[in-house]
This record gives sequence, C-alpha cells and structure tokens, in this order.
Amino acid sequence: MLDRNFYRQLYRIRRVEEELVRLYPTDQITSPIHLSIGQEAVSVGVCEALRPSDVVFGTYRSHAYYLAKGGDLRGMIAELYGKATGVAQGKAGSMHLADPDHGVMGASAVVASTIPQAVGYALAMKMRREDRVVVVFFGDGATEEGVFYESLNFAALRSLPILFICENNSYAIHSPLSSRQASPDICRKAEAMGLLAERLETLDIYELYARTCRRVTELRAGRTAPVLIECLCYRWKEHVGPGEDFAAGYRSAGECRAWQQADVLVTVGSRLNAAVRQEIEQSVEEEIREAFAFAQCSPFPAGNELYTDLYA
Amino acid sequence: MLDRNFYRQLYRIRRVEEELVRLYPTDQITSPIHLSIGQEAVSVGVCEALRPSDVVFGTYRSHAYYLAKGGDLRGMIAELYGKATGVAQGKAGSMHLADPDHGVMGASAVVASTIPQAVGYALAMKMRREDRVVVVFFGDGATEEGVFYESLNFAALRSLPILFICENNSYAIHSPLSSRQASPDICRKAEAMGLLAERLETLDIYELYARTCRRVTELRAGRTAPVLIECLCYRWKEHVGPGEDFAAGYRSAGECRAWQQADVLVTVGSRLNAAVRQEIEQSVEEEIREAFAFAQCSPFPAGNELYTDLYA
Amino acid sequence: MTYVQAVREATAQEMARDDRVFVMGQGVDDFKGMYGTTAGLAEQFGRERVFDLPLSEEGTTGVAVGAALAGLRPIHTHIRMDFLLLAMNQIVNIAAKSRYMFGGRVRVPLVIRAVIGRGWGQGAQHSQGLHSMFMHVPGLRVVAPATPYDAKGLLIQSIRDDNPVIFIEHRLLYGRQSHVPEELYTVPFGRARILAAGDDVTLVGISHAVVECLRAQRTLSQHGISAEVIDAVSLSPLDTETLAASVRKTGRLLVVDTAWTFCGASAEIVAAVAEALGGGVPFAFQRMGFAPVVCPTSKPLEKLFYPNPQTIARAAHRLVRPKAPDLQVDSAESPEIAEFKGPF
Amino acid sequence: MTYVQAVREATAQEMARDDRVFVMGQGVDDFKGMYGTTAGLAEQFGRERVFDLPLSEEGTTGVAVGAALAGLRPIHTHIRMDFLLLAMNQIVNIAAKSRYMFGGRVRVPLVIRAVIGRGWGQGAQHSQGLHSMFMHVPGLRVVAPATPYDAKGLLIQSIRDDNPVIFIEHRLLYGRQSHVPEELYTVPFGRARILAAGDDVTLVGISHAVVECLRAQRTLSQHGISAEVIDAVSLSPLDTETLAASVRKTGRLLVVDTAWTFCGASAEIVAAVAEALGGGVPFAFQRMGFAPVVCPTSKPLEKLFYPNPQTIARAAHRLVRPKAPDLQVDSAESPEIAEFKGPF
Ligand SMILES: Cc1ncc(C[n+]2csc(CCOP(=O)(O)OP(=O)(O)O)c2C)c(N)n1
Ligand SMILES: Cc1ncc(C[n+]2csc(CCOP(=O)(O)OP(=O)(O)O)c2C)c(N)n1
Ligand SMILES: [Mg+2]
Ligand SMILES: [Mg+2]
Repeated sequence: MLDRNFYRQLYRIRRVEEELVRLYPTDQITSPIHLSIGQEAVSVGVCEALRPSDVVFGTYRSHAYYLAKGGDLRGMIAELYGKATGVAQGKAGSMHLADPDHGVMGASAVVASTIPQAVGYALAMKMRREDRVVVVFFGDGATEEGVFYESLNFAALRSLPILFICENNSYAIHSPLSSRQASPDICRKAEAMGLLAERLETLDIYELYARTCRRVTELRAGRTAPVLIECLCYRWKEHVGPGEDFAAGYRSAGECRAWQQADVLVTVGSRLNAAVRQEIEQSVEEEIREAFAFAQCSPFPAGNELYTDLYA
Repeated sequence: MLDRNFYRQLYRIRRVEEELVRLYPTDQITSPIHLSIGQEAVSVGVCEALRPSDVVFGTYRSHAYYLAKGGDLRGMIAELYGKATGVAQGKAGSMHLADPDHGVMGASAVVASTIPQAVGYALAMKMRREDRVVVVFFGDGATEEGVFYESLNFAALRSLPILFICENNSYAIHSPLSSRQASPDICRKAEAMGLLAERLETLDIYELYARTCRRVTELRAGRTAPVLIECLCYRWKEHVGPGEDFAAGYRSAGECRAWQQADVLVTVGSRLNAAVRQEIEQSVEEEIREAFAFAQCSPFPAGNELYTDLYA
Repeated sequence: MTYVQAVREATAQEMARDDRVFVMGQGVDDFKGMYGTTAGLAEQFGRERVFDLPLSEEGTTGVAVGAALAGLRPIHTHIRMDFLLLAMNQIVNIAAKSRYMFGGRVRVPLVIRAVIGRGWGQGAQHSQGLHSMFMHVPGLRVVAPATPYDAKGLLIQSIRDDNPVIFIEHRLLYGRQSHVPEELYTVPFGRARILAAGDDVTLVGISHAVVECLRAQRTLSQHGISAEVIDAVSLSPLDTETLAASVRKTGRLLVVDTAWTFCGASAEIVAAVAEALGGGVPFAFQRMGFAPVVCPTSKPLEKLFYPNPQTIARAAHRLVRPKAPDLQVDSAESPEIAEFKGPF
Repeated sequence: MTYVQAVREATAQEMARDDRVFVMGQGVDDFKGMYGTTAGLAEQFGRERVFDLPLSEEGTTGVAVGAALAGLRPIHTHIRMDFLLLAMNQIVNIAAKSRYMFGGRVRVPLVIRAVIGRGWGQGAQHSQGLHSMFMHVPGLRVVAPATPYDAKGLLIQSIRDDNPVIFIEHRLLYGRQSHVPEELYTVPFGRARILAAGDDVTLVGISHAVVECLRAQRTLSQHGISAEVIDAVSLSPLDTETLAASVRKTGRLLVVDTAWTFCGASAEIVAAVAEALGGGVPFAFQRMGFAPVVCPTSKPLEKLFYPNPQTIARAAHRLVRPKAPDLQVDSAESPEIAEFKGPF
C-alpha cells in the first residue's frame, strides 16, 4: 500500500512538473516556476506520514509539498495559469501556492520567511491542546537567514509540535553551500538551538517516511523537542524556470547524474507490478490532462478582482 | 605591571559609574544610563590585550569597554551631560558612545545591531591585510537575535580577525536566560556556526586576559577561525538607571551577593601594595573630578548644531 | 482613567471575552508590565496567554502571524517602535499580504502594539515614529489614538478586526487622563475626531502631537484665532473627509506629526486633503514634525527636534495672519515632557 | 549602451580608479551577474573585491556598514528591493544614523543597489517599490535613475559620496538604450531632469514610470496637449525647485510613481510642490502609482495594477480638459513589458 501511495504521489508530482516544462514555452503560464523535479521524494516521504488535519508551510518551490499534502491539483494548475478558478483566483501564482482547506498553508517568495509562521501555527496547536503537527519545508539557503535561528529557538523553548524539513540540495540559486556557510553541518546548528536533528544522506523515501512517522507520533504526544530532518537531495532543473543549466558552469551534469541514477520514482516503481503501475499512471495522466484542460479553459479573473480580498 | 593596569582600569570604571550613580538624581544627566558595575572585568581583561589600533564595538551598556579601550573620559562625561564638548557634541548620550580616534567604534541602543558592523570592520582589515583585530561586546540577549547567527556565519566563512565577547549576565532586562533560550549553551551555538568558542565560568580577569592575548595573537596572524568567548558575569545594578532592583522580584540580592563577594576590583587591589593602590586611586579620583567638572562647566550645543553632521 | 489603564482594561476585557486573544512581548509579564499596560494580566489569565519573548523581533512577529493564521488573535507588543524595523519583512511581506496573495483564504487577526519614545535622551533609535512606512503598505491598518477613550475603543476594535493592525502608542501619552466607560465599546477605524471646533485654521495632530495642538489652540484663542483641532486617530484608513471638511471651512491646514515630514503622514494628509478639495481649490498649509535629522540626546537639541505648542501656535498664526509679526508666546515646556525622567 | 552596461561600466571604472570600492551581493559573481550588471567583474578585479554573500540580508548589510566605517566603499546589491525589508534595521537605525549619532566622527560611504521587479507574475513580494520608506529617513540618499546616462553618472556619484545611498534600478529599464559617455562623469544628487518641454501639464515620473510618461506625452501631443515630462531622478534630496517651476508654468501636475501613492513619493512631491508654490496658489494635480492592493500574479490583474501610457495620458488629459470626454487611446502594451518573459 505504501509503495502504491508513494508511487502515485511521486509519479503525479513528476508528471505535473514535466507538463509544466513542456507547456512553459507556450507562454501561457506567465509567472516564475521553481521545479522540484528530483526532490519530490522529500515531500512525499514526509507528507505520507501526516494526517489531513496536519499543516505544512513551504517555499516558492511549492509544487511537491503542495501536491503531496493533498493540495487541489486543478486549482493549482489554474493558479499557475493565472485563472479565476485558481486556488487564489490568480493572485498567488506558483510562488504563493496555498490550499488551507487541505492544510497547505502557503508559500513565500522571500527565503526562510514562512518558517516563523509555521512555528506560530504550532504554538496555536499547542495552546489549544490539539494533537496536530506542523511541518515546514525550506532549503539549505534558508538556514543562513537569522530568522531560521530565531524560529528554532522559539520552537524549542516552547516545545512545539513542529517538524523542520531542510531540503538540502546544496545550492542557493547558483551558489554552493560551501561558499555560503562556514560550517555546512545544519543538524549541528539545529541541535545547538535545542532541537533534535538528523540527516538523511540519501534520498531514501522509506527511511524518511519511517523517521517522520516516529517523530510525528512523538510530537503529537508532546513527548519530544521539535525536530529537524535534513534531507540531502538534488535539483535536476535550473533554479527557476523549466530548463537545465549544466552548461552554465556552476555545477556539472555529472554531479546530477548520480542522483538521477538513484531516481526514487524508478526505485519505488520497480517495486510495483506492471499492472498496478499502469493503473496508477493512467489515472494520474488522466487527472493531469483534465487539470490542465480545466486551467486552460478557465476564464481570467475579472478586472474588479484586483480590489477584492485585501482586507477581511 | 598587569596588576596595576588592571586595577587602574577597574577602579576607574567602577568609580566613574559610582559617580554617575551619585549624580544621576540631580537630573543633570538627562539620558538613560546602563551601568556595568560588577561586569567591568570583562572589558578590562579583554581590552588590556588589545593594541590602540585595534577596534571595539559594543552596546548601550557602553561605559566599561569604552573606557577600557581608551575612550576619552572627559568627552564621555560631557557627552552624558549632553554638552557641546562631548565626544559626539551631545548627540550620542550614553547609548551611542563612540570614540573612533581611540578605536571605540560605537554603540547602539538596538540589541545585537553592532555585531555585523564589527564583522564588516574586520572584513576591511582582512582585505587590507592589516594585522589589527576587532572585538565586539554584546550581552546574552543579543544571542537571540537572528543577526547574531548571520554575523557569526559571515565571520567564520571569511575567517575574519574578530573576537566576539558575550557578556552573559544571564538577564535581558528582567528575563532570565532560561526563559528565553531553549538551550543556554551559547558556545555550542557559536561552534555550530564555525567559530572557536570557550566559556569563562568565573570572572577571572587574569584568565580572560591570557586567553584573549592568545586568541588575538592567532587572529592577527590569520591562523584561526574567529573566536567567541562567553564570560559569565553579573549586573549589580538595575538594567537601566542608577538604582538597585532586588526588591522587584525577578532576581534576588542573594544571587548577586556571591558575585559581589568575588569582586574582581577587590581581588586585583589586594595584590597591590597600599602605596601603589593609593597612588592609582588618587590619580583616578582626580581625573574623574576633573572630568565631571569639565562636563558640568561645558556649554550646551548651540541650536544650529541640531542640523550639523547629518551628511558627510 | 489613564491611557495606560485604558490599554490594560481593553486587553483584559477582550481576553476575558474571547479566549483566542493572547499577549506576547518582551517583558509583558515582568514587574513593569509594558509601562503597566500588561500589569497583572499574566496572573489573571495565566502564563500561557501572557508571555515573555526572546529578543527575536522578526521571528516572533512571524510566530504571531502564524498563530493568527491558525485562528488565534495575538497582541504582540514592542516597547519601542524602532524595533519594528527588525520585523519589517514579516509585517510588510507576510502579514500585510497573506490574505490577498492567498486569494482571501486566510485571515491575519494580529495587533502589533508599538510605543513611540520621546524625551530624556531617548536618542536616535528610541524615538522614531515610523507610521508612514506602515501607512504606505496596503493590507495593514494603522492607528494612533491620543486619548484614553480612543485607546480603549480602538484597541478593542483592533483586536476584533481580522486584519493586521499597527497600534501606535506614545510614551508621553501614558499618563493622560480621560473618562473611559467601563463597558466594552469599539471606536471605528477611519474616523478622525474633532477635539475643538474653530473657523480660522485646522490643526491636525497625530498621536502626542494632538496634545500639543490643543495647547497651541488655547494660545491661539487668546490671540483671537479660532483653531479647529482634529485628532487624526486612524492613519490608515485615513478620515480624509473630516479633515477636508474642516479645511474647506477654515481654508488653512497645519498638520503636526510625531514623525518626519518628508514622505510622512503629513505629506499624505496635505495631498489627500488637496485631492478631496479638488486640486484647484487653494488653501494655505504647513507641515510640522521632527526636524529632518536624527534625534539627538542633548536636552536643548532634543527640544528643538520636536514641534511644541509655541512653534505650533506661531505657525498657525502665520497661516492665518501672514503679514502680521510672529506671535510671541512664552515657551513653557509641556508638563508631561518636563516631568518625564525616563530612563525609558 | 544599455542600462545594464551603464551600471556595469560605472562600477568597473570606479573600481579601477579607487581600490576601496568593492561589490558584494548574492550572485554577483555567478554566470548571470546581477542581470549582467556585475558580469565579469570578479574576473577583472578578483574575488576579493567582487563576492557572493550568504542569504543574510540584515547581517550582510551590517557588514557593509562596518566595512564603510572602516574606510572601504562597498556596493551591496539586491536582486529585489523587497529583500531590503529584511535589512531595515541596519539601513535605518544604523547606516542612516551613524554619522549624526556619533557626532560627525564617522562616515558611511555605502551604496545599496536594489531592483524593483515587474511583470511575468513577480507577484506580491518581488514587485515592490519601497523608496518612500527610505526617503522618509534623514541620513539616507535615494536615487532612481531611469536612463543609462543617469544610471552611470549617478552610480559614480553615489560611490564617491560619503553617505549611504539607496540606488534603485528597475528590472524593465535594464534593456533601455541611450548614449553614455565612455569617460567617468558624475550626475549630481538633487537634480531632476526635464525630458520633454511642455506647457499644459507637468508629468513627473519615477524610475520606469518615466518611460511610460514619455509614451503618454507622445499620445497627448497627438491630441494637442503639450506635456512637460520630468524625470525625478533623485528622490532624496528631491529637486522641488525644478518640479515647482514646471508646475508654476503648466498649472497642472501628474505624478506617476512605481510604488503605492499613500504616503508615497507622489504624496511628497505634491505636498512639496504645493509648499514651494505657496499653499494658496492652486494647481490641478493627480497621483498615480500601484493600485492600493498587493501585486497579483495573474496577467490581466497585474496589468491593471500599474499605470500605463494610456491611463497616464487619460489622466493628464482630464487635468487639462476636465470637461471633455475621456481620451480614447488604443492600449498597446509597452514593448519592454510585452517582451519580458521572466522568470525574473
Ligand atoms: C530573503 C531573500 N533573499 C534572496 C532571495 C533570492 N533567492 C530566491 S531563491 C534563493 C535560493 C534559496 O536557496 P534554498 O533555500 O537552498 O532553496 P532552493 O531554491 O535551493 O530550493 C535566493 C537567494 C529571496 N527570494 N529572498
Ligand atoms: C532589538 C531590540 N529589542 C529589544 C530591545 C529592548 N532591550 C534593551 S536592552 C535589552 C536586554 C538585552 O539583554 P542583553 O543582550 O543580555 O544585554 P544586557 O542588558 O544584559 O547587558 C532589551 C530587550 C532593544 N533595545 N533592541
Ligand atoms: Mg538549496
Ligand atoms: Mg544580559
């Protein structure tokens, strides 16, 4: 069952983004997209361990965790197309995707800036004595922002039910981690702030899932300090946009190849029998086709929409 | 010789602040003062190990390091009195004391906010291949601000000649460290950011001096990562102002008593013979009397001074 | 009841009424209790609902936003408005924008209380009135009540509002007294208050400047000039209508702010009133506020940094009688300034 | 030469002239080189003088201030102005105030380059023009050149100045071409530039809005309206004199900003011009800028968020001929907007 779920999720995210890659050159999506291709397993491994009532926060690289947590696909694609049927009626685009009905609390284009909100959401859960948890996804670059440390300290100080997931793809745009951080050990930083922390050196979705399950159970029960899991991973596409950028010189295709050879989608897929796979793939393809068609047919927001929803 | 220097510095700072305590109720000093009484040994132990060409940055609790580094006393007292003869012609007060001619680069009333400037100053030294060092003083509270981590990372990343001195008096205003930080180990945080770090559990001025000498020598030679020394110490007076506040309930007089019994001024003084001590005390008393008289006699800045020195 | 008591009462009553309301801020639970505005609240409502914060303005502002997104109603306090400069990203990029950028699917019911400091050498970084920065940003509300009555009513209104509100207090208003009803009441956003009616000139004050305008008004009346004094109260939304109606009547406008004038609230008020009156309708006006420098600590300079009842009266007099010699008034220091002995 | 090349050339020439000048910013040394404005500089001047930064805006701004205090002349770059919100404390509380609060004993020769984004769904947090926040603060200079010529001359001026300068670029100006002298030259602060002379109405544009004003001016002239187009160029200090002189002549003022209008630069310009003209001298005016909401990403909404040559021309026409029916102009999209395909 886990294999199936993993595969469906991984395949779905990958294929959604591949469709975005295919269609982006048509200029119908007129906003920046930051793709997660290659990193999907982080979102899937973590979100599979969550309940619908749990909440995630994330970044502009929003598609994988949005979908893995159960965000509405049609509303997402329509949002990227800037349509009135988008989850935010075309006001969010890819960088601010959110679907609060499904516990996806939204993204920010300012690096690290959703981290403290995730902590605040967890504070509210704790104050209300709920057994929900918050997960916040962010990149390695985010761990250079001061607010990261402020957030960890606060979360640890108040023992909040929150799991920090650092997707360490070792680059912030084109800068390698080693040129930005004196000490590359992110877990150690989290531990110094009073968290529990662990690193996953390989993109092992089963291991990530198992660890998340364990941690989340403890967090729900209020039995543990907040936790940070650092997931090493790799971005296959350019930082923003649909292309590849191995020719740019800041990283090599070879570096990527090792990750591509260990593609989690393939690993998980190989554990399913062909019929099951095919069934999953067909239904996902159908869903994706339908979602893009929906987005493309949907109307743009009317002009007066510009002025709605500023204040509640 | 070291004993003499220590004693002169310690005695001078203590007595300057005692005079401020005595005179504050006359309302001639019309700006907030944050006293270092009890913590002087940190500034003295560190600054004795510096050269005149080295540079210090600090906080609104500015008197001790300002004087220990060689900041002008008359200009300081006149500054507190808001006089035209003050180091900043009355524009700084106690919270923004600076004397760049003597390597005192100034204070800020915003917690932690001079830390990155100290790092930037050290960057300039390194770019110019100077063998100078920067020292920045700050409190335990400052280590909660995100900019502290950003600054440590940058300093470590570029191996800058800078020494971070955390004066951990275990309170930020009336809040104990334990209610503000999940993990009270500040050294560990610094180490996680790539610094070398060490803690001084007692206010041993000789030990602090020795360690500073060693560290500063290494920093000058570019042989070490930046260093943080955490000095445990205790503020004897209220957070701001001349009074005591043991009746307020957030801390006890007993807590303070242990520190007062180990008063560094007394320890160091007891190592000098009476004549030497007396000579030092007399000359310091004379200097202080003169400085306050100078301040009191000095004119206030003229009205048009309001508009000078905004732009260079 | 004093301004401090009014703020405290509004908080306590709303906390009693609505258990989603909580208070977080550096020192809110200590013996000083934010100048008394949060005194005893921790005891009354428990330390889960009234708690101290680490020194992490950006982070804790984000925490407040997150708690608001989750349906709580945080009141986040700052003993100086200057510290909000550390939290601008969370306030401007997140709090102000979340609702709109997520297509109206979330609410951010957040009150940020911030104190403008003044006097006793507060100096460069403890004296700023930064409201115009927040007024500039759609998605925020900005209020600056000058009376205990408005402080209570507007704080209740702000707590109940589903949007982020920057609630600005002034250190020198804290001792101000006025009648404040015991019951819960709200004062609406976007409503200025006419404190004194007059025909010759409109004085619009912001926060503590209102008090100084009232003093100037008394001086002016002794010299036969009838000044209408308006407390702006709500800065965003701004009650342009009330201001414009007054200027339409008096033909003269003097705006006195507790901030710099360049790109300040006073620029906006002048422009907005001119707009409302139609660009072609002339009125004499002047803006007053901080001197265009950094706030110095030395007392004589500090005094010159701020408008005072004398300079306000003189400016108003010049607007009304441009040809007459300058008004001569004796320069008594306003009592709350003379009496303020800090340190903070 | 394009705007990008002008910025790059100014930087390179000043770095060659003065070895205290250095460039630090996220990505300045990568293959994109800040949209090309820093391309090749690391190779030319070495990685010690042109270097990448961690994602730590507040901290690295403080680092730049510290290096400036030590006598170097940093140029600190930000690919979006929105990120300055993370550095407000260092900019406003430290950089702007250090010289004054230390009694004139230090200098802060610092240039902060910040880009306003627009188009291709930049959205809420990558599109803000926050200049009025900086204009509000004494101790800062704020400039926003719209032409390659001014970009080069003002950048050189800013680098040589001993004060912190917020140097604002606009993403859509980068491709703009004009003649730029090869030699080093400076353009002074505080000088607006009259780009087209006219008698009927004064159009004051800020940054990219200048380009749109020029387009509107051509449309207006086809309809017999002669618009004077002024590029504000320097926002603080502001060249009120030049603006006021024009309005004195035309009697009408339309300010078009690349920012919100409430408490914005456009409010200041209106107020400052009215002050200069004497409050009692009437002139018709209007402010235009961002719609008073958050910037949406959907293209049709994004389009409505900004003034454009058509809405500018229409507004100017209304000012000149208030009784005439609205100007009908066809709404071609400005080429740099139509051609911009992001992603950033
Ligand atoms: C505060 C801030 N600084 C800079 C940027 C520009 N920027 C956008 S994405 C990015 C890289 C972030 O890297 P990381 O956190 O590792 O996430 P990744 O893109 O690798 O997923 C940068 C620097 C930004 N958006 N926000
Ligand atoms: C950014 C900021 N937040 C809050 C304050 C208010 N404040 C002034 S001093 C202080 C305590 C700082 O504690 P610490 O760093 O330990 O220094 P200490 O006063 O103990 O020497 C606080 C919270 C401030 N000045 N700046
Ligand atoms: Mg990364
Ligand atoms: Mg302390």
